[in-house]
Amino acid sequence: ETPTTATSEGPAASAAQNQSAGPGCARSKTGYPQIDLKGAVVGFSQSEKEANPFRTAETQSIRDEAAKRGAELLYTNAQSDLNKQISDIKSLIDRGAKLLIVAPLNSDGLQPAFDAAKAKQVPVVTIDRKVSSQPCTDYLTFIGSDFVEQGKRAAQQMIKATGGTGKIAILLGASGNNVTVDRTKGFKDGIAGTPGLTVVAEQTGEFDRSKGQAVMEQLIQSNPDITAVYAENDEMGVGAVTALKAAGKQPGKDVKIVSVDGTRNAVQLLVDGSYTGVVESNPRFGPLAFDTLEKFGKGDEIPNTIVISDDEYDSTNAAQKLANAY
Amino acid sequence: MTQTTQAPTKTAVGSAAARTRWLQDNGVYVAVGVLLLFNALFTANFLTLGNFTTQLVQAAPVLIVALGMALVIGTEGVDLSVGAVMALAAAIIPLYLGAGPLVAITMALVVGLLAGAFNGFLVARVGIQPIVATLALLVGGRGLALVIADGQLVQLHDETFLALGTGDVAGIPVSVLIAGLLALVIAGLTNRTTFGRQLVAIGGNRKAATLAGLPVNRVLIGVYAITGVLAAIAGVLATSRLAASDPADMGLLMELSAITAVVVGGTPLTGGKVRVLGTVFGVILMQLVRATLIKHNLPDSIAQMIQAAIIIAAVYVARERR
Amino acid sequence: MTATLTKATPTMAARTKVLQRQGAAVALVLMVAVSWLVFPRFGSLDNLRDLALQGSFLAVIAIGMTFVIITGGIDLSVGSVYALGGVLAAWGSQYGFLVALALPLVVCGLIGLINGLLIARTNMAPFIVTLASLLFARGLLLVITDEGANTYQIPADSAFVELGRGTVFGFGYPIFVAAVLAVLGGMVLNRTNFGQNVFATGGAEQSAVLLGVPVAKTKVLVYTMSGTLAGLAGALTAAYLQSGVTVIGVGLELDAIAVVVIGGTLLTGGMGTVLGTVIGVGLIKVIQNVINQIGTLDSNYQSVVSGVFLLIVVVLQRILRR
Amino acid sequence: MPTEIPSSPVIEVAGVTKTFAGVQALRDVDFTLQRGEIHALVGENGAGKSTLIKVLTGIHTPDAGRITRDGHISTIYQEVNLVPLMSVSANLFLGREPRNRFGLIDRARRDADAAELLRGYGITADVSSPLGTLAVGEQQMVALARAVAAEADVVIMDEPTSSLEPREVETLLGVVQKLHEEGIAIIYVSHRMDELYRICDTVTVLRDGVNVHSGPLKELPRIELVSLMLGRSVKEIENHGTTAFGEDHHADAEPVLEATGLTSKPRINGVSVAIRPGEVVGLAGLLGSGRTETAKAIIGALPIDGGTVLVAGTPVPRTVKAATRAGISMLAEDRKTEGIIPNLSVRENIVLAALPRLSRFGVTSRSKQDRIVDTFIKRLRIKVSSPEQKVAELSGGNQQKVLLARWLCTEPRILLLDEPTRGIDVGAKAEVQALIDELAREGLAVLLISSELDELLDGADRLVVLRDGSVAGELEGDQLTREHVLKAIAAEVTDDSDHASTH
Ligand SMILES: Nc1ncnc2c1ncn2[C@@H]1O[C@H](COP(=O)(O)OP(=O)(O)OP(=O)(O)O)[C@@H](O)[C@H]1O
Ligand SMILES: Nc1ncnc2c1ncn2[C@@H]1O[C@H](COP(=O)(O)OP(=O)(O)OP(=O)(O)O)[C@@H](O)[C@H]1O
Ligand SMILES: [Mg+2]
Ligand SMILES: [Mg+2]
Repeated sequence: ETPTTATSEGPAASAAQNQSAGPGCARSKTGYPQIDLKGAVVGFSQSEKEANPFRTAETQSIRDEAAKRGAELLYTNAQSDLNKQISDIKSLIDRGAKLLIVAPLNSDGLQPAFDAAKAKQVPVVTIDRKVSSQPCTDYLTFIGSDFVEQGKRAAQQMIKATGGTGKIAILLGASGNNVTVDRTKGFKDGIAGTPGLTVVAEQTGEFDRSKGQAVMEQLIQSNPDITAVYAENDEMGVGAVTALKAAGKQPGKDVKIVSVDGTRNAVQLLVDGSYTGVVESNPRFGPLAFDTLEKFGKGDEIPNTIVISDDEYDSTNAAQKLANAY
Repeated sequence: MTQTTQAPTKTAVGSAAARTRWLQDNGVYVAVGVLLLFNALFTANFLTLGNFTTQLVQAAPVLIVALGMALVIGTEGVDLSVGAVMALAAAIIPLYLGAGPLVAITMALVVGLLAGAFNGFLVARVGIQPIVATLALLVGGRGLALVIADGQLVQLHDETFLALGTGDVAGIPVSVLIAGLLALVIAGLTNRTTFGRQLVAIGGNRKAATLAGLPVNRVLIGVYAITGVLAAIAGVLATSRLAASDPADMGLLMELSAITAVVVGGTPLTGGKVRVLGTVFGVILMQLVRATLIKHNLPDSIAQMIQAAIIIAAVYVARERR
Repeated sequence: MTATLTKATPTMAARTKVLQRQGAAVALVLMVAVSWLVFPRFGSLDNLRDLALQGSFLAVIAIGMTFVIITGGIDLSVGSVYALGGVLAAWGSQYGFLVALALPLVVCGLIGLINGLLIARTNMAPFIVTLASLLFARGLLLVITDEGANTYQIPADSAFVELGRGTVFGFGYPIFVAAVLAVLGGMVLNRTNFGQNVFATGGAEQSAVLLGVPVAKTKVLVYTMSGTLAGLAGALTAAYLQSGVTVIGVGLELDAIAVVVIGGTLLTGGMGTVLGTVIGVGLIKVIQNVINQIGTLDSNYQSVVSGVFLLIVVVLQRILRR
Repeated sequence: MPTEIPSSPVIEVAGVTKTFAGVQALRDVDFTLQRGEIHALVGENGAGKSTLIKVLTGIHTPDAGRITRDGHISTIYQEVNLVPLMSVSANLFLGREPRNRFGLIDRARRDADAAELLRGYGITADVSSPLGTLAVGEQQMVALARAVAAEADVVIMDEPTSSLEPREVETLLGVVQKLHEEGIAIIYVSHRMDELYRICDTVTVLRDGVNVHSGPLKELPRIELVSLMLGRSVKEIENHGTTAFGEDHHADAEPVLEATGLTSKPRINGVSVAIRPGEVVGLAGLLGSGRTETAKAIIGALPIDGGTVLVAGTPVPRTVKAATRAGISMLAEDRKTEGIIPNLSVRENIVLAALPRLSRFGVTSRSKQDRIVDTFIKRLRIKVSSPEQKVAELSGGNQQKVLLARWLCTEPRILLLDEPTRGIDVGAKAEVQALIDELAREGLAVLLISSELDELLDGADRLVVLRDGSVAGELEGDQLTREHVLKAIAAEVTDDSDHASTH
């Protein structure tokens, strides 16, 4: 509801909207103590290494916001190990964190950590990935993108760019990952009403640029008639561009490429004309997360789900929005 | 408690033995042949020059790493750190690319050499078992690469450097050419030089090799150093092909791909034997398997299970009989 | 004079031997003591409980791995099998406690059995066989979960959850399961004929055959055991997490191997202890915990620190052993 | 149980044939072992003795033929086949450990039983320490104790004495006698004629995988037995003595090797040996007296606490590589773990140490290798199907010859031979001995370690006797007699008696 202005990263697109229809979560309902953000110890549990732009921007946003609001930030990184994330969260509580922000490694499996937080009356805001536990009881709320929606928006871009006909190759994310599942579902639902678009291949590129490139190289050989690529993250999309160029195709023209994330590399390609569209997955959770914790502290009702607004880049706006990309 | 053993008839045993022996030595070539035939028949657009080039280009970095791995395995060792060394090489490139591609590549190779020599030192001089010695670098090496690169993927724009990944000489991609040359060099090294023969002797019986006055430590350190350099070369080539330095993902799980290719190619993990041509075909076989699975658009689950089955089948045929 | 001398020597030798064997234990005690002093929160009961719980899952797997490694083998499949076990348990929990527990044990045991049969009966290298089953188990897991799209939840009120979440004095049940298995494992290894066969198989396989040791049977058994224990660890984890998470266990095999080796078990086989493995688990978990206690460490440095630490431990151990 | 000879066979073999990759190891062999007899199995290296035994025990499946076994067989294989990393007692009782009432292994009792059992074989080592810390000979005794304790109906011994000292040989022969009295049948493989004639009733001679003779042993003159084994006429053989060594050598005045005060606690303590060119110095001593360690210390394979090694007056750095370069070569005692590279071919095993010399700029020359290898295969009469055959496929004796060839082609100045004729057949042994002789005459300095006293007495110009890791005496000229040596070796035992000590 409250559009936040300017994060350290420049003009932010992080407007939030309340999506949950049901009753929200107020402090009175949980009986948690009131905590003043200024000087409070806030724990942040990051799920994986900051080795990709999304994670880097996410962590930076949280750090910046904590500094801005005078909170003391404790930070852990689970290094992609679910069990480690659980002990990370427990140790954050143990080290005196009174408020928690968690970027879950996975939608499932964090229950023991939430239980520990509950026992110590520590509110938990989860960001970027929705968990399967109960909001308000197990955790306070979820702030993040709607991955299915991202897939749908990618589909719309695709329909627009191809004019509704074409053969699509999907570069899937890592197997077993909810993000992969949702972005695939959204995209397929999105193109369902467009009979001219058919998916001729879907293969995993594991969210990795070089794997995306390798898979694309194979697919373009066996299906030279591919006219569109949907990559479930920018890295694979960028890999696909390299592969297509090597195969003598003109990405962005002969073969339309749409992906999700909004990294600088992908948007730059869009500016250069070798890309078709990028649906943003906004990593700048800091302001929203701290706002939410502050409101909760004040006793306001917090919605169960807060959807961060994702921007969209296409050939018309890429150049002017390039600075927004991360 | 009287037992009587009656032997089987002899003639059947003899010819069957000869057949399995032949298969054991040539299984990997047969498998590559079979897979090529399958694809020629059932895969669309398989028999094109472009497709074969793609397969070779993709296989080149794996082959380069596998060549080193074959040497290490020949000494009864193993090098789990090759993927991390590739990542280190990738992280080094952008740091020095400003000074020209040659400097950057040299620095990457030097880092590979140092990493390899360090592994060799741990194995030869300190006496730590290869798996553990190189595991330390597997764990720490990629972290170090990320520290060097500040965790960032860096887009590369140096045309000369990128030509390594995209250029060709007389129609043959540069990386394939380099991989081919290195295969020849390693084959010569193992079969024709003192170093190569000493290497397999050490793998066959280290104690005896020591007592025979062989320079065991020198050879071991040399082998790991060569492997480090080869991994760095692979890292450089893969980086230039990707047009980006990506230490987070560069060479991830490369150690397992390389070991699989080497073993599928008929080099036993027990050491004392190195098959270079077999390794080349082992790499090609695994590449073709991957390509086939992707081209037929099989889901990841089935693809993984089929890969498992093919690895088992190939190694089963090539296994040493007791 | 001579008598006293000959008497004195063995006890002194015995004393140094104890120190050598317990190198990892000494390191653990030192590590714990220092952490306690430097990080006041390290010693908190909550932290210790969590440490033990986190260690217990790894310990269950590592106990099986200890047996495998003592026979001179290796089991790379445990990470995938562990994940598969968790998914099977979660799926099975809808049919009650017994199914939830038995299903992963049986299926994962079967995968171990197949590993064992392939290794024992066909003379294929354990490394490659279990590498294939690493792929296979992951593939199977993806099939069951519809390419990972389905995560099976365990109802919070099911008895099975209690297995993972229940506590005695705040210490989770899995800790007791691991402890019992460790004691049993130690007993089996040292005090049963099977245990002796495990040592003999790894110590000198050819000789073991000539000594009448059922080498093949022993191998089949240890891999079956390893698979079953990995499945059990997966089931415990699922009970603890209340769901069959698909993304766990990647690279866990390397952790398991590392702790076994840190615990003093020879990778070449023939020597090792379950106690050592448990101590190895303790060391790894304490290191992880300490890295967390430091708190400000950049995530990339964390792997560097882990790698360096692993190195220090194995080098120290090696030096002590001399 | 008194010895009566019932005539029912315990083992009967008919028409057994066994072929390994091109080598026919056994050809249509018939063999019968009667209850209670001691049956000698003899033949040249590679004649098929070990193969026949492995066929009997079921390790190898024959290609053709029928085997009938009646009763439990217990075997001591040619190479020590125990588990070095396991404790002595665990090795002894592997598979039949004493249990406590919970069915768990009773370790205390196992150790006690083991110590008790081994005392009977003259071994007092700590039974809870790893077997690998024992000397080869002691390990052989453990293997013997294990085999005997297994309560078998048949005990097979494949060259059990090849690494034993006279004193242990006596112990072993005593054990054999005891088993015989208990009515247990024994197959006894050995290249040592004395032992065979002392204990065996019957003999089977294998030559090139064929049974060329089976019958009572006592009636068969020694020379005829040898002629059967070698397939040469009696006359040809009569020209040889017990050993093939010639007369004394003419050694130069200045020693080429001077090892002084070699100390490596606790195995050897201040051992000094000097050898002149053209001289053969023997190293005598009991099992575990430190002879192997002395040789290893000289070549730099054993870390030492003190002492120096000079070659022609120049100190040699303490690595095997440096020693090899200085002209020292050592034929290791344990050919299986310290000698052969099993995966490599005969050719590669032979040229291994000389590779740098046979290469240019690190690139090997195949033709040079082939020439050398051919020479040595002929000169040492190594029985191979081709130089490219895997060395692991050779018989024990032939492997030994391959190793000798490896050292000879490095053209050493000093040759350390640790049990060079161990496990070598009569024919080959004579050849090796003649070879040592010839090498010495060519000016080589040889250090000869042997557990066969005759070999030492005949072959060496001078004997250094070790006891408990120290030099107990040196014998030369007239003193080179059996009595003198035994006295020097066994001084410990005879000190209390009224025998005079050697010097
Ligand atoms: N596993 C094997 N593979 C190939 N050839 C073998 C194998 N084992 C034995 N041989 C061959 O069979 C023949 C008989 O060998 P065997 O070991 O039985 O000889 P032996 O009579 O015991 O000799 P020695 O007195 O030297 O021990 C030899 O030519 C040997 O090379
Ligand atoms: N690896 C080892 N560890 C501990 N003790 C050993 C080891 N090897 C040998 N010994 C001991 O050292 C002593 C000397 O052994 P060594 O092998 O030198 O005897 P030797 O005179 O060469 O006898 P032989 O060669 O006839 O067996 C023995 O008491 C033996 O038990
Ligand atoms: Mg033999
Ligand atoms: Mg000796």
